[in-house]
Amino acid sequence: MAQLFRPSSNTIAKVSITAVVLLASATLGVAYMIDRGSWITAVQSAPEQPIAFSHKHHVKDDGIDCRYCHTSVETSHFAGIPPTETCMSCHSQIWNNATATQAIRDSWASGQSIAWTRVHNLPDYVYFNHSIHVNKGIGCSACHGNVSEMPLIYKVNTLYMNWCVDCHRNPAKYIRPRSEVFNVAYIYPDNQEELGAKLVKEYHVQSLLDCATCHR
Amino acid sequence: MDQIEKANENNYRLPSEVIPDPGANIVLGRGMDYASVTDRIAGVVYLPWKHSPKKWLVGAFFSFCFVNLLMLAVYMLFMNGTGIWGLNIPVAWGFAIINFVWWIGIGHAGTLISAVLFLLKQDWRTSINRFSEAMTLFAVACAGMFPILHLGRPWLFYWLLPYPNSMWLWPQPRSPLEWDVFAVSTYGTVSLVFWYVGLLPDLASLRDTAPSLLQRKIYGILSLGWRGSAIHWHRYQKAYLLLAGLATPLVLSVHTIVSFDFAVSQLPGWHTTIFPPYFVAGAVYSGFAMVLTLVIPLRAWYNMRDLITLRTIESAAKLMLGVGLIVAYGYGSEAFFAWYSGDKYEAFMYTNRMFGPYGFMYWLLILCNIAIPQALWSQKVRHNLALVWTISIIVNIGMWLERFEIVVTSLHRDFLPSSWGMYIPTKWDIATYAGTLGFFMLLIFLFVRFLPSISIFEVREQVHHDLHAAPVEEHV
Amino acid sequence: MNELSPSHPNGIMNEHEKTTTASALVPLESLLEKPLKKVDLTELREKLAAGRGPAFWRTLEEAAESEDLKEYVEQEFPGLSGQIPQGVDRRSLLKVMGASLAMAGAAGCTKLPQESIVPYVRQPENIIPGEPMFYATAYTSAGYAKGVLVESHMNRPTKIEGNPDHPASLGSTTIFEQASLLNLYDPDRSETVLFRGGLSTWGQFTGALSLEAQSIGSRKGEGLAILTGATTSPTFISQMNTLLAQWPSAKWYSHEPAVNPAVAKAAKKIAGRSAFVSYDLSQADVIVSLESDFLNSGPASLKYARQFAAKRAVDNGQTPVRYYQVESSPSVGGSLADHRFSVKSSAIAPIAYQLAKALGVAAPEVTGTAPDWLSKVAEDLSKNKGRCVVVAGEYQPESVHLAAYAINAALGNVGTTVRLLESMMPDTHSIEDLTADLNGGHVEMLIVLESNPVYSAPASLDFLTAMRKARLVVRLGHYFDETSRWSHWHVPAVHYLESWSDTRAFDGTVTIVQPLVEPLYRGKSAHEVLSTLLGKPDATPHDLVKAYWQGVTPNGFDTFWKTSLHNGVVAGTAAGVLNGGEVTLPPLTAPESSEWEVTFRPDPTIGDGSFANNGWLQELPKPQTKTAWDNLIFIRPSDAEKMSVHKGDVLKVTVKDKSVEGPVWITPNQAQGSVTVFLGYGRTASGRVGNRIGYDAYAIQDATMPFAAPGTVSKATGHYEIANTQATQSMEEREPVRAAEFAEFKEHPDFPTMEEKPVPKDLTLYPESEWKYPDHKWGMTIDLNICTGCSACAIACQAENNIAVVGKDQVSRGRHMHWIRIDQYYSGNGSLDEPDTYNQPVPCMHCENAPCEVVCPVAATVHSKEGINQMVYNRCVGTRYCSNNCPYKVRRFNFYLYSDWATDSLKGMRNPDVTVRSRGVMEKCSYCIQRIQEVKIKAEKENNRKIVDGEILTACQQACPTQAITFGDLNDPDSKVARSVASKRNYSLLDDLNNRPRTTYLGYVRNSNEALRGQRGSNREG
Amino acid sequence: MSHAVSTKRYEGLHGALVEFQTPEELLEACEKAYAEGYRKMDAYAPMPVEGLAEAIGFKKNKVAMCVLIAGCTGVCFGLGLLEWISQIAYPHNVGGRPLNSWPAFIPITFECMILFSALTAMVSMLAMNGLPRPYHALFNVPSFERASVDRFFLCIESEDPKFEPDETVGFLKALGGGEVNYVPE
Repeated sequence: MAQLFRPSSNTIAKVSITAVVLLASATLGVAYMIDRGSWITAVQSAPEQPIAFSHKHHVKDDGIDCRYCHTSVETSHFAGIPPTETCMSCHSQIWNNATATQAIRDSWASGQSIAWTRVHNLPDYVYFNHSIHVNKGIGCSACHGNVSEMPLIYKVNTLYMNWCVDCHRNPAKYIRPRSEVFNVAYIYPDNQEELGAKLVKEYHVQSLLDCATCHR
Repeated sequence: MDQIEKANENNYRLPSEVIPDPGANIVLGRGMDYASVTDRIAGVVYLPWKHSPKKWLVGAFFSFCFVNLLMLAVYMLFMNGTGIWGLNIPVAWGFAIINFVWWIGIGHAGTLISAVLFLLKQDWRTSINRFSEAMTLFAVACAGMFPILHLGRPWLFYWLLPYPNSMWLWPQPRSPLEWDVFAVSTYGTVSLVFWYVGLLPDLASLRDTAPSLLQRKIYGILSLGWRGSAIHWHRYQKAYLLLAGLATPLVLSVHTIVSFDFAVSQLPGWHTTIFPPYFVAGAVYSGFAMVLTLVIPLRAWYNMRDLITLRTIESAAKLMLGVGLIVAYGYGSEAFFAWYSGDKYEAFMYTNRMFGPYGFMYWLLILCNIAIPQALWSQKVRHNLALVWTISIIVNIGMWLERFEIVVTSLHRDFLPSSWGMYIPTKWDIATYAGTLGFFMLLIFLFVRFLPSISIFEVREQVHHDLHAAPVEEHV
Repeated sequence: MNELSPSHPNGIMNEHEKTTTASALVPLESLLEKPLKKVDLTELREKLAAGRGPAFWRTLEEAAESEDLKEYVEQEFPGLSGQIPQGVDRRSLLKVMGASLAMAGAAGCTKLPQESIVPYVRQPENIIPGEPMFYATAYTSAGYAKGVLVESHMNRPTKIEGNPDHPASLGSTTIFEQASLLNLYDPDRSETVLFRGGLSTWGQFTGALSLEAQSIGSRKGEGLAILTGATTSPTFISQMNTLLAQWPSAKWYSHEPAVNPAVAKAAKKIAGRSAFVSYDLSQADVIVSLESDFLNSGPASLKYARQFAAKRAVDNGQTPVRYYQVESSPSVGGSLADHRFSVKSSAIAPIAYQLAKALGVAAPEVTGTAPDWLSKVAEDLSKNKGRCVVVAGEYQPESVHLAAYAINAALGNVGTTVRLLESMMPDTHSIEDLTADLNGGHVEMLIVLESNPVYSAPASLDFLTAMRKARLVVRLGHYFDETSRWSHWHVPAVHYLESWSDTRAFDGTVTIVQPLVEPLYRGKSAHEVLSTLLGKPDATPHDLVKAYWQGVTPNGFDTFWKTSLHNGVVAGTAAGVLNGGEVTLPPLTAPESSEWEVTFRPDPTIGDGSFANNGWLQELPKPQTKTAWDNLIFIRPSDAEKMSVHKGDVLKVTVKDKSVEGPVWITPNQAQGSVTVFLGYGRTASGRVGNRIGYDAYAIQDATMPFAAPGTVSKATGHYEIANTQATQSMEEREPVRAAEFAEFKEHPDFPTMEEKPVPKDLTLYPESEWKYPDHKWGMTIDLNICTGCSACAIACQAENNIAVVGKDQVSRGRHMHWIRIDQYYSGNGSLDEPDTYNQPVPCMHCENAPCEVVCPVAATVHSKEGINQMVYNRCVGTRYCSNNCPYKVRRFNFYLYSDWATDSLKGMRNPDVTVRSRGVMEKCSYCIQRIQEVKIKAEKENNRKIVDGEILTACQQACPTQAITFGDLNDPDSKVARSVASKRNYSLLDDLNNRPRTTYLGYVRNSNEALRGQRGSNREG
Repeated sequence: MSHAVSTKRYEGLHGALVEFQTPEELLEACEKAYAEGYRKMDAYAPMPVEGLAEAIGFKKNKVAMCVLIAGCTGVCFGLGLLEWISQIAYPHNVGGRPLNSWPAFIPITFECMILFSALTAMVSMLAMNGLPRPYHALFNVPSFERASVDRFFLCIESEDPKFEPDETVGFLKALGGGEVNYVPE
């Protein structure tokens, strides 16, 4: 017989063509989602830490201010990680023989620093300066989320460029009174729009979108 | 059924006796009918390995070796960086860009022959358009490699494409390189479409005449079930005409844009308004040269002298001569304006091009692209295929030299004498270039082996046309 | 993105080694891959494993395991102790290292690897994590100090700047202060105490030395010889004095290969005691330099440069200083001379005498006629009595120095432009004496402190043979170098940023040298070696220095100490002014006539060889030649023609019976019949960078005539590839540099732009640019009139911006990476032999219509709203189109992975505020954007206050000795830069391209002498 | 069209097929058939034959219109993309050029136009021809293989209201072509 293909092949042919098109777009879509997904961005996932330090406990229950530990956040690009000394200032008195705080005492005794796992990490060609943001009314929680609800610390934002740029384009959306900067439970008021605009003017906040603002 | 068996018994082979060339005044040899045309052209594809010409095997093998060289060169490049090439500051572009422009240029003849000559109803194109379209595709494939290879960080090439990304950054559409991205990809796609649409009816012929069931199935799938319905033909021809109409401005735009890579810059020797036309002419020039370089041996190997006749080759040669003159005019005006502009940088650039460290290449270029091709004025030369072939090779070399002159001599001595330098290609520059030549040839060899290298249905039209042209008693 | 991983250099460099011949041509980065010097490596590994070996990244706590160090830390480093905790330190390294991961991040779908972050255990009081701190200290060369401020990130010195309060710095630096930073981190530095080449410890050494000390003591120091470099350290000198007092028959020798003892001798003759002749150019209207490169070399060069620049200013309407330079070989500063007369070095003494005579100074007869220009110069001098100065050359004999002083005295310059300062340089025996004593068998034990005589002593002394006659040789050295290899004991020396000491400037001003970092390789200082010898092996430099100064200022010591450390100068230590006595000029012995004279000079970039292992200086194009990685032999063009030699041909230079071969460089302004050879190269044990490159000029140096000797020159076989960064030094009618006579300038102050047709600004499809720069508008001007071409800016830039060293092979391929290059042009009608020299620093022009930006397909280089042409490395894909379209060719491309990601020590050195570039990206001058941003943030935090003019200094501007570079905000009409742009001399390079550069130039104004115009050495363009 | 399957009047019968040697004969036959009143029919040739489609009553060819529309879309897409990128998505000061550097946007806009049109030309042509269609009743006729080589066919389909097996075959035979076959489904 001269027929090379079965009648069904007509459908198969047309279907397969559409399939190829759909498949291609699907793959792209999936790739995109993986790229933005938490596996890559590490958002919402709290890594192992040498000590099960709870921000929730220390911030919410004990009401310790951010700056007690992150001393240089107002003065330096680097917020500062508390030296063992800082921990010892309390934990030499309280919980001073709890197993949870053993690692601190070891560090204090041996002089070996505690190696925390970085949670908020930027690529090294990005030059982020904590002090200027804090001074211009960008609160800790704007980027780090409400740490007073985090037993173990995790990222709530991707810290991707588009996320940074979003605020740099329109700071009014995220700015708050300087007095509220260290209030991690801060909730933006309903009149954020006008309040924001007002603060932006008051604090002389510029919308800096030049590459060199962050890349040097 | 019986058809298939018959096909299997009859082991295809090329006509044993050498078929003479019917001469320079007719497009198609005598005594052809619809069936024989199909047999002759499809026969090449059905040729069993044992009968395929030794030359093909040898050629394909060597091309394959060069492809491996290409892979080695690219490996070295990706492992170490563009430093393995002779590049430097000031000469930050070298072989990669030269080859890119050269290959793109070669591609152009294909589109030109199939599209422009189609619109101009040049019947002699019938026998070479399919082939030159394939050439276009493969040349563009080679060209397309270089813009990516020459990047400092090739793995980031996709940043040149506009896609939503986590940086909210987009390509910079003022850059001619960005224009290239669109021009070259469009050119590649459209050439492919044009080529495939042209192939469709022939694939159907192969489906119906191929000796083995497997071949029939494969060609069957590729031919999408084409069955030659009158209505289909009607739409087909409209689409083909439109494609031709689109490909023509496209081919002009592509090399115009390639020339913008240079013309848009400030560099003396690049910043020239003559570039677009002069680049297009150059492209066509090298394209025709390449067509001849390939077709002349091919018709001999596959004994197709009566399908690709001297008429075709001569016309191509004439066209080459004509375009060559436009190119010569380009050189002339370049030199003239360098002097007439009164711009000291321009003037210096051209003197340096002629008498500087790379001067010898300039004169070699004049020899290859202007002096020697003038021989084509003589019909004797045009009818001497050996000579035509040699000249076509020389023109190819000449056009490569032209790109070298434009890229390197302009860069190596620009505005401030303090930053002048020299460019000396390294072995890896050369390896990469040779590699793409091999890649190109390999694709050509595979093409002639597996697809009809002459458009069968158009030849049928030609046969039909001839039958009517010819006096009655001569046929039947 | 493993293609960015540090493993790459290997691959690349192997490729290089294939393509290059001598291993000397292999780049620094690759050399660093190779194993360490030939100590017993397995043994070293064991020690490292045992934690006793040098551990660069250790915490102090770890380090304190070793007893001596614990003590050291607890007592001597109250301020510093605990300041180098593992983590923070490593983090600041990661900032650099991470750039690779960074680049990876840029690629989009890549997961950032997990880093750890490690805090202090005890955070020091004075430190704000992440913020740099500045410490004042001093860099000493040939015994004289230049005060510096050192920027320190997390206790890593990352940048050296001049100390504005220091008399010998005034805030500027030379290339050497800048580059001394790299020496600190040099992975080739010696790391352990060695005894007979085997590993040993400081403890064992002190033990052995104390034993020796006893026997020496018993002989009142008989047979003890101590060789040092020149030093003015009060503490050290007092230590030596105690030692010499204790052991009268011990002897102190000193050796400075590139210092001419005649200078001090002459000064002593004049003053009757050791003195220093210093000049006050701020009062000089005419300067005659008898082969002195006072603008660029010597302990006071920075002060002179500053004063000279002020006198040469023309925009303020004053008549600029006139500067005559008489020299045998083109000096760096000489390029600014209004008249440059090239004569053989030995011919200068007679000229000096003739000049003296012409000015009525009693001088013995000299044979030969005075050159025709002499009378005119004399005339000019006598017209400016008391407002002129004759400067004697560093390498000229006593007679010239005496003559110069006599002339100055006769012209009444002493007291105005010339001052005799009391010198604190101690009297010591010379290297010749030492050789004699060694050969005489009078030396039993030789202690060599830092000096490297086996390499740098004149060959005629054959010092090595002599040294091997000593029973015991002890060496304190930074490297396991030529001398150490022949010593019994080798002790690693500390870098000046690692230990306590003190030192004096040329004018006697003292600076306390304070350390910024723990000794990276557990080095020891000369103070410690001496005190060990004196029976106090545990005394630390901090002890000794502090003790000495406590002795000097018993009361109010603490405040004294604090202020001295803070200011970097000790108040009231400047030397007193002396009165010179009557000078009688000795008769000249006529120089033995020979066709050729060979002059010896320290290499312009690596000095006497002590910097041979410094990649930055090796790669810095040398001011006169724009060549790197080699020393050359200078010859006058016409001489070269006579000998038919061309650039790079090998020349054989012979002095007495010794000869050396090296590549020739055809050098305009080199004197007829004179060749210059350069010291410092041809090292065999300097380290992996400096070994086996160039030729060793010491090998033909004769102790009796070390800096100019009659010799023979012949063409040898072979040609040599020289890495040259500027192929042609002719301007090709393009006038990148625009010059005029002062007279012309007065008529047409706008001479640079006078002939230029105004550029039509409206030849565009686009409307007039919609881009305005309201808040800031950064700009830079460079005053070509005072640029000596010293290249301090280039090195400063390299240090500030983490610019990679690429090695000779890459340089010769045209791939050097300097962000600011100093172009040098020769011009002057006709004369190939004696053209004028012009220097033109070329950084990025930051064009407002930047041609580079338009052609970038990924917007990796775009304009900031302050008008800076930003280069975003992490966005760059490396098409290199921007470079092609840059008419100034100021962009640099990472053709390979040039930055060293592998070597730990180098990571410590990097500026954490500047991204370290990876393979395949473009880079270029950023106007030091990191500095701009820091200041802007600071100002914003201080309630958005205005940024003060001069608050932001670019690295090049800060280093520039003559302050030729000005940077600032063009929107502020009173800013220095705005005024400089307003100057009529201001012009922009390639203005007709309408790129509208933000970096512009000020034209060159020459104040040449009417009477001499058109004469030899003074040809001018119209 | 032939494959637009509607009410089947003869199960298992696609139509009747007649074979010719030359295009001229086919063309003549088609005209006759059309004159005879047949409408649902198609002619098959190994190469385009002028006037054949018209002969069997084919009128409107929509390919050109599709391509025109696609071309315009291409222009809008291209220019729109560029203007959006450089004015809205991330405005940069690029070498002092205005955000709307329209002259620089022309090349890409043009290329987009070509790309869109060319793809549409192919796709619309295939789609309207109902391709791909690897199986077709006609292939059941062995001799139809030569339709892509050197034979010319006319097929009157069973769906044609005027189709009566014997009559139609008779009519076809009368056309004086080669053999006449039924075309089984």
